[in-house]
Amino acid sequence: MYHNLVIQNALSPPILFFFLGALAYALRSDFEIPAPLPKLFSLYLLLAIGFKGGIELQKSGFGYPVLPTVIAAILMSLFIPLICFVILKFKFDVFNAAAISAAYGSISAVTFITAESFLESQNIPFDGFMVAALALMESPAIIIGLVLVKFGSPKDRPIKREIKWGSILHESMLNGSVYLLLGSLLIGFLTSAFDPADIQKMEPFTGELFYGAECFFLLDMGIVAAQRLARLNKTGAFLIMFSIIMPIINAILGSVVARLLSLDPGNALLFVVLCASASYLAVPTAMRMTVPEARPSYYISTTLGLTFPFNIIIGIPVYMSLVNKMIPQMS
Amino acid sequence: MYHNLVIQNALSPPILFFFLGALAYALRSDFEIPAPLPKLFSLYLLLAIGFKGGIELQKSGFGYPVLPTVIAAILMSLFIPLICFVILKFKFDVFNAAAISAAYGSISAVTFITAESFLESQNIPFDGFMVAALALMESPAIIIGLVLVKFGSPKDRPIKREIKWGSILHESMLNGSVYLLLGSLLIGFLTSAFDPADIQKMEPFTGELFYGAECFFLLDMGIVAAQRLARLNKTGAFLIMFSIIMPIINAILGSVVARLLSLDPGNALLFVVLCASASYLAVPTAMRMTVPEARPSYYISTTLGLTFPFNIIIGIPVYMSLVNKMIPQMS
Amino acid sequence: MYHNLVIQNALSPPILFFFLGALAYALRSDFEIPAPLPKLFSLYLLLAIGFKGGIELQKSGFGYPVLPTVIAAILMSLFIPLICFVILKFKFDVFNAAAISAAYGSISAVTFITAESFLESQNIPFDGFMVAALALMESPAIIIGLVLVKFGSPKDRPIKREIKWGSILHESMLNGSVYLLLGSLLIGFLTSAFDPADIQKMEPFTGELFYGAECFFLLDMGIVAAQRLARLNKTGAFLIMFSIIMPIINAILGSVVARLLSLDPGNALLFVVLCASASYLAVPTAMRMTVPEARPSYYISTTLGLTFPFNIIIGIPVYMSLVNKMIPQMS
Amino acid sequence: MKRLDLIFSERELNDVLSVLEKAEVPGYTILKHATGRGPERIVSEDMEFTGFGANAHVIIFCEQEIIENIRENIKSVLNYYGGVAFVSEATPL
Amino acid sequence: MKRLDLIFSERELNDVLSVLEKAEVPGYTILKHATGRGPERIVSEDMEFTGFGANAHVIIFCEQEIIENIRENIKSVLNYYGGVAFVSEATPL
Amino acid sequence: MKRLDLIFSERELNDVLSVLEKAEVPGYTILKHATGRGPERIVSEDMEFTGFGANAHVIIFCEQEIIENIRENIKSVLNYYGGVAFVSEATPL
Ligand SMILES: Nc1ncnc2c1ncn2[C@@H]1O[C@H](COP(=O)(O)O)[C@@H](O)[C@H]1O
Ligand SMILES: Nc1ncnc2c1ncn2[C@@H]1O[C@H](COP(=O)(O)O)[C@@H](O)[C@H]1O
Ligand SMILES: Nc1ncnc2c1ncn2[C@@H]1O[C@H](COP(=O)(O)O)[C@@H](O)[C@H]1O
Ligand code: NA
Ligand code: NA
Ligand code: NA
Repeated sequence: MYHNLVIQNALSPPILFFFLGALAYALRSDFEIPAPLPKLFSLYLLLAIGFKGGIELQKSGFGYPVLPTVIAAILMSLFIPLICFVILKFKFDVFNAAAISAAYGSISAVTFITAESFLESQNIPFDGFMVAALALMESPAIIIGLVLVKFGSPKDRPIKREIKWGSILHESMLNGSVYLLLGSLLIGFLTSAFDPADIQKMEPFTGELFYGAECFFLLDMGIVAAQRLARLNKTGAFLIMFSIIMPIINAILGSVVARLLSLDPGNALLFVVLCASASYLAVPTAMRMTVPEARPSYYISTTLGLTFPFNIIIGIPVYMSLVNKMIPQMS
Repeated sequence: MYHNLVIQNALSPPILFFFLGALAYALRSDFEIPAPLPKLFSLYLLLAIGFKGGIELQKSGFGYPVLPTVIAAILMSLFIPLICFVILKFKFDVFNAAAISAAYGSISAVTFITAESFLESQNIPFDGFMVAALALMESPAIIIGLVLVKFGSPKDRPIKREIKWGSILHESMLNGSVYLLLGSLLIGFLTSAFDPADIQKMEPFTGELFYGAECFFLLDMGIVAAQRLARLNKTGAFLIMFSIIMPIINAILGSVVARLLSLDPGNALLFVVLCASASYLAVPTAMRMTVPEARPSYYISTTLGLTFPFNIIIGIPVYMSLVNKMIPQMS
Repeated sequence: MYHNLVIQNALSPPILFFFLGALAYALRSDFEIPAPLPKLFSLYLLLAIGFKGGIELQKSGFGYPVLPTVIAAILMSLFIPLICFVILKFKFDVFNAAAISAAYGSISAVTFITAESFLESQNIPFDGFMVAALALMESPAIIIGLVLVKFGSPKDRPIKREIKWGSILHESMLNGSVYLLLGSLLIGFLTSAFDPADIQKMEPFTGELFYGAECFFLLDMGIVAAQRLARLNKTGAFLIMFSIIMPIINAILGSVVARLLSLDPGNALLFVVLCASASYLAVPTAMRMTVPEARPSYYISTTLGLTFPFNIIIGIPVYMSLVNKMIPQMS
Repeated sequence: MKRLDLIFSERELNDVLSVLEKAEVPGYTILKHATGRGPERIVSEDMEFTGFGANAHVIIFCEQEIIENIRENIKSVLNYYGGVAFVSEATPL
Repeated sequence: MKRLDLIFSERELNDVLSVLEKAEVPGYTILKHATGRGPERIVSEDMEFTGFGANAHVIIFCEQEIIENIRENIKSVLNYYGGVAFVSEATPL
Repeated sequence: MKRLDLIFSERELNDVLSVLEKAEVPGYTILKHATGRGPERIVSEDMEFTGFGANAHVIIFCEQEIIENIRENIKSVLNYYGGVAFVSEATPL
């Protein structure tokens, strides 16, 4: 079963394009997607999932299971960094440990999208409101990361590096990708509420094109991940193991919570994937600003070079099996 | 009624995305759409409206109301700068007054597109040939602007800045955005006449994708307009008032002409919007070349920072009410 | 008949947009499509034709006429450079002759795409597996070009410019555009074999959007080709004649082979177009690396400035007439 | 006159520009999308889509005097976040 | 040898290049998409999609002699439309 | 300190960077998408989508000593494929 799902996932277009990109790097092909084209696809994907999520959220309302799930997701994005921090402190200083922890508390939108595509391929239903959970897990993780820095190192820091809460809140809520995701979610919500006739005019852009754009973006992510993976050896064995094992631990935690929330298998998988995935967009940017002592190569190379490919290639199908075991289906 | 339309318009996706962009700037989010991605959408929108307009123009032919409307539009783009010039000369020198006047005589393609989307939302029919009017209003406005400079300041200018009519015609007809719009219009026309079977193969690109691309572009326009608005205070109260009141005056003039032409409400709104909107593409580029004495911040910041947002947010629905009053509908 | 097809072709949107671009340059309009937007469309087109070709290839299998056609195509890409080389050696040194020859042995993906659009317009069926021939004609042409250099100039070259076969194979197989085309072909093939349900999710991106994206790209190609054409006069009359006459010779050769293979008219046209077209992507890049003695302006300006426009505007319809004469249709 | 070359992360661009504006430099030019390597960090192109930001290369032609005025503030930004600053001679054409 | 740095609006690029070609400079390099501020104008990124044009930064390595030849023509273009030009020393590697 | 400006085709970027890394330069900055003209070739923007590659402008601030170390290797790359290299003076701010 395991096996089967992993192979099915590996043979789907998004993952195949990811491999194609990674292989281009491995074989030293001169194939590349020049900047800012990856940014175009990245912006597009955030806008589209936000918009579609907002429409679904408006339809589903805020009752059960929406609100409990979203709250649980936020709590997970606060709790996971604490576990990570405890583990990472064995090897790293406060700054690096906090920055990496924050990344793992947060989420990866592309991993989420890939999980949705996986569910669609498997004909397993899921709900659009999960995007709200996605959108709301970045900011808390950033904040908890900075709290860890603040209380972990009260005396080490020079005064001018005092944490300014204003700028932290700013950075955590108004980071470009968080902002676009939340904003598009809100626009989807408002459109669905007040101007539903226009939704179908957006559909060819935000809906039909989505899968192809996802594949194109994963092609680029393949190149980037392979580049990062190649630099990972400098970060040491501890961090390499961390970036594989931690997602699995977080996935198990997530599946327990999903079970407690009595989520359907589809939503449960998405919840698990949110827990297991790590941020390479909002969190690194915020950490770079507020914890310049931490080495970006640690928190970017692990999340992008190892955790991300692990999750989309092996993680998603394995987590699906986990969910299937944890959550007995009716059928 | 007023009120109602304004709110309906404000809650449509294009305007919501515009707000999202503007708010990003206001809140100092680091959200941005890097160059040349806005150019991609700008090129796409011009190509698509041109192509679709050409098809419609071929279908409608050049009889009534097409030709009278297009001629009236061209006359308006010559007449409006004259009024503007008279007003602006109270405060500005010939160069600045002429440059700003030319901008207001010309049009804003994105305002036009937004008006079309508004009409679609309101289920009010309109004709594709209006795009021809749009395409033909840029060049005359540029020329009249330069005529004003020539006759307004015969002695002030050093000899080497003598206006060369060849380069003015060149600049006014072959400016990148005018060229693409007119060229696509012609291609649409020819395709519709000689190769109609291929039109539907273009449809997913020029048609279905259009609304989403418009939203994406307005997101960027929101950022740009907000940046420009922020710099507007340096241009003084006179210009700020001008950039709100002048569109309204032009809209009223436009609605009178639309009534004289007995246009349907949909076409009448588009005609009014063409009169009320001001150029930030072709005209500024031409003015920069031929009237370097004028300050770009005057003619760009007003059109982009104030007139444009005013028109798409408040103008369009208000002009619709105006049209509804001026042009009694049958039904 | 000739006449008629040429005009029909010239009035189709792709060719009209090509003219629009070329005219922009000729009229010195400031219209331009800034980098890297052309790259976006170039990558997209390669990905899409590869993916669709892979699906068709999986459906058709490798029996007749697939395998013989592909093998014949590869042989043509080895044979054509030899003829070219013999002709070019009258006027050029080994380096330039070999580099230009390699370009003419290889193919132009956009010419191929335009031929497919032409066939669709004419309602003439063709097979997707021809993309495999396309994808497999670049590498052999590169290799034969380098073989010609090696055996044509054993003593002229300084030792450090010794040809390294490893890097030649690398360059010929892993060149960015060859890699993307082959990779997408393989992904299309695998998807069709193992995950057919996901094909239709790709369709809006790789299928529906294709024609519009092709037009947009040809708009840019028009500008580029006109720029190159303008520089062509420096390369001399011999090369100018070569870049028109050689495609015709290659087309005739191709049509003979197509007849021997008993290809249907549609496939025969595509085969002929592959023979007649010349590379401006993979081959120039490879030649620049491995034969720096050759002047890029020779092999790029001819293929891009003359052979390419000749083929898409006049060549395709003329070759169609040729094919119709060579291959008597049943009907 | 002097030429000042500043190279640092795009994310600090606003900070640096406000230092320049305060010192009333006559003008400046910004080249974005620069990549590179410093003593500790590699800045690659993919940092653009992740929002992390590539480098900006800012060129200022100005008098020695102005250089003195901005020295401390520029140095404090660059020391905190990384980046380099070099001065050389330049003569107006 | 000398290094000449020219910064001006992209829209004047063709004019400037033809001045350079006429003076037979040995070569030049163009960096487009530069933004910046001069004594009077701000050039921002949005000027690219409006067709207004950002700045170009042109670098020429050449002999003093050639600098003399192009001085007047370059200055006349830059004075009319704006832009800056600076010369400094450079030695071939 | 010295400033070294290298301008050459993007396709040789990896070769050049490995020369720099071997000589242990303290850092470098890369500006891609440069176009231009040399004694023989024109490099235009369309070379980017054809995969041919535009130019890269690489700036290195370093000590004279390092310049000596990389001179031969850089020259051999530039002589083979084309490109220019110039050294000038620079002082840290
Ligand atoms: N020696 C150098 N020469 C040229 N550029 C440098 C040098 N050192 C650093 N840089 C640039 O400055 C950026 C930031 O440097 P840093 O934060 O000090 O690692 C790097 O990414 C390079 O682009
Ligand atoms: N002092 C300066 N240092 C560096 N760049 C400058 C300076 N002054 C002007 N520039 C550049 O030249 C462009 C045109 O200047 P101007 O037209 O004089 O305002 C500006 O947008 C800047 O990019
Ligand atoms: N004299 C020069 N000044 C500035 N840039 C140059 C010069 N010569 C060559 N270049 C640049 O170096 C690139 C490669 O030069 P080359 O291969 O020698 O033709 C050109 O495309 C220009 O961008
Ligand atoms: Na997580
Ligand atoms: Na107007
Ligand atoms: Na060929």
